[in-house]
Amino acid sequence: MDVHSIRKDFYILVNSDLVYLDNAASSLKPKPVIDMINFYNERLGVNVHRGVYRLSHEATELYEGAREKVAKLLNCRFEEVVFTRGTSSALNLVASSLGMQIIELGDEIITSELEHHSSMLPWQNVARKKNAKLVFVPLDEDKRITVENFKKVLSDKTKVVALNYISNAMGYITPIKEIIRLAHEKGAIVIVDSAQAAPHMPIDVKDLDCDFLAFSGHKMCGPTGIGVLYGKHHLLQTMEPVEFGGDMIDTVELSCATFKETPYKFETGTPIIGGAIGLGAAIDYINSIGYDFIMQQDNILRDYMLQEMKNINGITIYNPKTDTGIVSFNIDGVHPHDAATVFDQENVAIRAGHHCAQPLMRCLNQVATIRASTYFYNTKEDIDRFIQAIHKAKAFFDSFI
Amino acid sequence: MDVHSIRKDFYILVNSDLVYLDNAASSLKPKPVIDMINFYNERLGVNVHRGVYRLSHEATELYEGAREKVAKLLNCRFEEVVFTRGTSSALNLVASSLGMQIIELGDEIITSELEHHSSMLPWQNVARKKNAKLVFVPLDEDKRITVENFKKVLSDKTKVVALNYISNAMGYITPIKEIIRLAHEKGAIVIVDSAQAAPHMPIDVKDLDCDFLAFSGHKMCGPTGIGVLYGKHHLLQTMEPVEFGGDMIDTVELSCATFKETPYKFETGTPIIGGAIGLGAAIDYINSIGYDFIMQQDNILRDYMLQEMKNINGITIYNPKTDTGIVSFNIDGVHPHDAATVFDQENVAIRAGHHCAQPLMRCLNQVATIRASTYFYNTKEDIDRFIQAIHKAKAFFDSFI
Amino acid sequence: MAYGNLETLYRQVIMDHYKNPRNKGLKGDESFYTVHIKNPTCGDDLTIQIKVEDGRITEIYQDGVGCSISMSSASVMSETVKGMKIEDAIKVIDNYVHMVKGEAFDENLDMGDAIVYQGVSQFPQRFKCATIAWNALSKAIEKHLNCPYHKDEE
Amino acid sequence: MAYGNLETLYRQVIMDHYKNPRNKGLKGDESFYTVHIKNPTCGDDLTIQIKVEDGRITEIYQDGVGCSISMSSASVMSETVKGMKIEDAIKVIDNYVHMVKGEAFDENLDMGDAIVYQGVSQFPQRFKCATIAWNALSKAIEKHLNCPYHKDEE
Ligand SMILES: Cc1ncc(COP(=O)(O)O)c(C=O)c1O
Ligand SMILES: Cc1ncc(COP(=O)(O)O)c(C=O)c1O
Repeated sequence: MDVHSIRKDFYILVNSDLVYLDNAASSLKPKPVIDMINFYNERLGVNVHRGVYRLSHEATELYEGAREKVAKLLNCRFEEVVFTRGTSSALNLVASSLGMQIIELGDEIITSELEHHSSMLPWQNVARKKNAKLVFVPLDEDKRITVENFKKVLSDKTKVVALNYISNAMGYITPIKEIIRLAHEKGAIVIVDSAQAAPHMPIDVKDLDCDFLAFSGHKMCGPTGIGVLYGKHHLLQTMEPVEFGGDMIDTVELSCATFKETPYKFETGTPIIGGAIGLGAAIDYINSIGYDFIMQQDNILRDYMLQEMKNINGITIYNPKTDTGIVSFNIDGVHPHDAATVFDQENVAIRAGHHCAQPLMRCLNQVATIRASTYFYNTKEDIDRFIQAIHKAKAFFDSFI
Repeated sequence: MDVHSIRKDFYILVNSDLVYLDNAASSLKPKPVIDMINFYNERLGVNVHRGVYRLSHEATELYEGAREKVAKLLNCRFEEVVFTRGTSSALNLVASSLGMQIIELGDEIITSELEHHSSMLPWQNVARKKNAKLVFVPLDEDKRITVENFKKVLSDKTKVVALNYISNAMGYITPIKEIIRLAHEKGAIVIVDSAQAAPHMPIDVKDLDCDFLAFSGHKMCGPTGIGVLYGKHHLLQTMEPVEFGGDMIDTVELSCATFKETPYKFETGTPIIGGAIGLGAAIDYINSIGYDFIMQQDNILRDYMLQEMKNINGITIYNPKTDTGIVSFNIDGVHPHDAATVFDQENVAIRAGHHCAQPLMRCLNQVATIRASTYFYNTKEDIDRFIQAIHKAKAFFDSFI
Repeated sequence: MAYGNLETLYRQVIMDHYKNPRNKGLKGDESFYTVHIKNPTCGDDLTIQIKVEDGRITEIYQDGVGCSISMSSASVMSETVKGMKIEDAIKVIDNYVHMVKGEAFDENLDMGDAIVYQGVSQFPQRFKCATIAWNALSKAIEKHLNCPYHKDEE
Repeated sequence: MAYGNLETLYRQVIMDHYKNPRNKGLKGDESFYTVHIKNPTCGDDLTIQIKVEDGRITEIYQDGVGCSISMSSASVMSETVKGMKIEDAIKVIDNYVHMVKGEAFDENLDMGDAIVYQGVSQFPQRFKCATIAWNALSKAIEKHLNCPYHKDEE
């Protein structure tokens, strides 16, 4: 694999001077994925499942073929793949269906202050409605989730564990497999927010033995508006649908209705056809790159970035031990939004904000941080330009002192 | 406007022999819409709202610009437009948020047997959970919703009215404005399923005075996976979010959170960016065609189709008084799925099935019907081919007697 | 447009079975394994019942509503497997599914009239119609194998 | 990459106000109209208070956290409108918003130091930062107009 030939698949990387380091927010989309979305919109463009004509049949084959690709990617069954609007939607589905069914007064739900709001808030809502208790894994001094600390909060009351696989703000990999094993000893259900993991590392749900897992297309070379909820078949089977209507029913009487089997009972209305087909193409693309290469690139760029950043005085790195290409920092005395404008002037796209992780920001005593996040198409030259931009920002704001 | 030049915008209409008469399921997508989706995916491809860099700002402008276009289309305020996955999702949002908040034991919810499952089932669920009563407007002898029959079921107990604007199975236009006026006299909330109306006629929510209204992009030249919920501002303001997480919060504490203003509190997680931008382009496209032309085409084709069909013996038309280009029928003695295969052989795309309207099928004493539905790019030649296909199907199956 | 295709799908024998279904009507007898199966998308709805004695399907009944392909194939299926040993029926099901999918199949295996469904392979949209009865049979056999001495609860 | 742009955004006077904010700190006095405003996306959080006497803003205070553009503009805004008649303040708000949007505005209208925010028009991503304080002022004036004799409840 050669980064420079990979970069040719991305219009912006070829035709502009941009250094794109906001990959944890969304990745760029390569040509084969765009072409496939085009193919559906232009050559098919029709609805699925119910059409007897050929175009509809072809669209259905592509749509369900995308589900097959997801199943292969995760090592699960076809029927265990539910298409959703994205990670947030998938995580909410579990909370509002299973959560509202099983959580009772006094139960405990374990989550963490390292979570993305979309991993934690659906359960905060369930806890509030059911008078259950939201329990937070104490973070270690690096703000990391550890097995030891997880053990401190795990109890016989634990019904649900909702944690991230990779933190979008700190880039840590959660020791999720061991956590799942321990949680299962207590009979708890574990939901893994894999929005950041799916784009960056292989996931085997059978090996992890997680009960649910969610990710989004747009962070892994796919389109916006599509995501996946994986759920163990027997759990999905017991769950009530959360949306009712077309395409998910079996028989509709005036006063009651019966529903299709999973996954269809969770996919109400016309499916996200173009989105799912685009995600299928993204999975093919990522497989063609290979997770080995992706992880290797993340590591090389992370090491280089940290090494260069450590040579700069007057910046604070919040996660110097990051496991991935995600680095959070601030320039001392400069508000991250002011810094971000300098980065933009330098044509370096980073993110300044709370990264949908306000509780973590509070732990860090910051309103916001600057986050740079790499993907396989980034290069050391990108990091050089990023480092230069830090210097420029420092110099620029120092001039006002 | 000239149909033949319009048809050039649709790849399939130019490059194949297909007669596409399944428009009520999904419309085809024209080049300007495909180009715009491409533009976002290829030239921008990044996340919105939180990025300080230029690409993100541009994507945000396009995304919010699409909301502005919807607001203009419906004659409502910017903040009254919520983007959803589609009509089904939008209608479910109202039911599970507002419905679960306001419906109480003994309340009545009016709907009809003419509804698409997505209009009726969300309320069937609310009624079941809240021990409220689902009440059905009696259909007249044509299976139509009339103001007179609506009055028969409207009462002081009516809290919600959920009806379609145009029936997807029968093509009738509901006298919704008068129904809304009457419902409001009783203080009821009216939700209008406009999945079939938005593609075919201008909608003015101020003039209708409806409380909520929903439609999908994919039936009006836009992509799949995007739709709109319009809601009156003061109602949206009182509604609880149904999904919790990123992008919709104001402040997140460990035990509670506050949410953004509408519409953002209903758009959890990374938005459907490409979808909304595509819908924006679809609205521009439809405006360039003009609803006058669209309605004129629907009428011409409907009249021609019905006239030709009436000359065929041995078919039953279920909605000879259809108001739009939607015609439902069966060939006597031939199961609609068998007929559909002949249509497919003739390269005429129609739909055979229950059209997500099982209660209506029961009223018609049919398991399924064949539905042909036109859009502005269809021609009289399309209808001729369709009529030919009916003849072929009849002749083919007659040969077995 | 060539009609050859359509005629390979709708063979006379298929339409015969559609109009005059064999083994139609259900029994109240508890010694039958009963399977009810539906295709919610197209409305096909079929029930089949088998009686198994000494490892053979000695009786079989079917009833339902649906298109000519699904209803005729229920009739054809019932004739084909009636009297067959369970293991042979399993082989026929397997062979039939390969055939209608357009995959390689054993042309020498005797499937009776079921062979006329070969044309379905050119109509993938009708695959589900042609297999609903055979799926039901498969499930009924599964019921039998899981619980050879049961009295069916349905 | 030319730095001209950045320097039109971050003028010395802006950074001065950022480092030495004027009229900072809130009053417990009930005769003030108080407005608290936030930008949840970027975390800016600002409260302003005005006292209106005889149709004039006689006192104004502000406090909050945020970037240099939002915090400095709160300070500049407070200096600009202090002592102004309500109707003049409304004109300045309007003119200022046009200016930072890059639209036509009245260059002759006296806006004090607020004129230095003209550079924001080239940074649409920072538009919200530059207007948060002025929006808050606008809301405070609205409160006053809706209820000229009120004691603020906040
Ligand atoms: C009248 C009507 N309501 C609701 C829907 C559901 O729309 P969607 O499938 O896009 O959610 C449809 C179309 O399927 C429809 O025709
Ligand atoms: C860790 C994590 N969880 C959840 C999400 C939410 O994903 P989405 O915005 O695609 O719904 C994100 C990204 O925004 C994330 O990084």
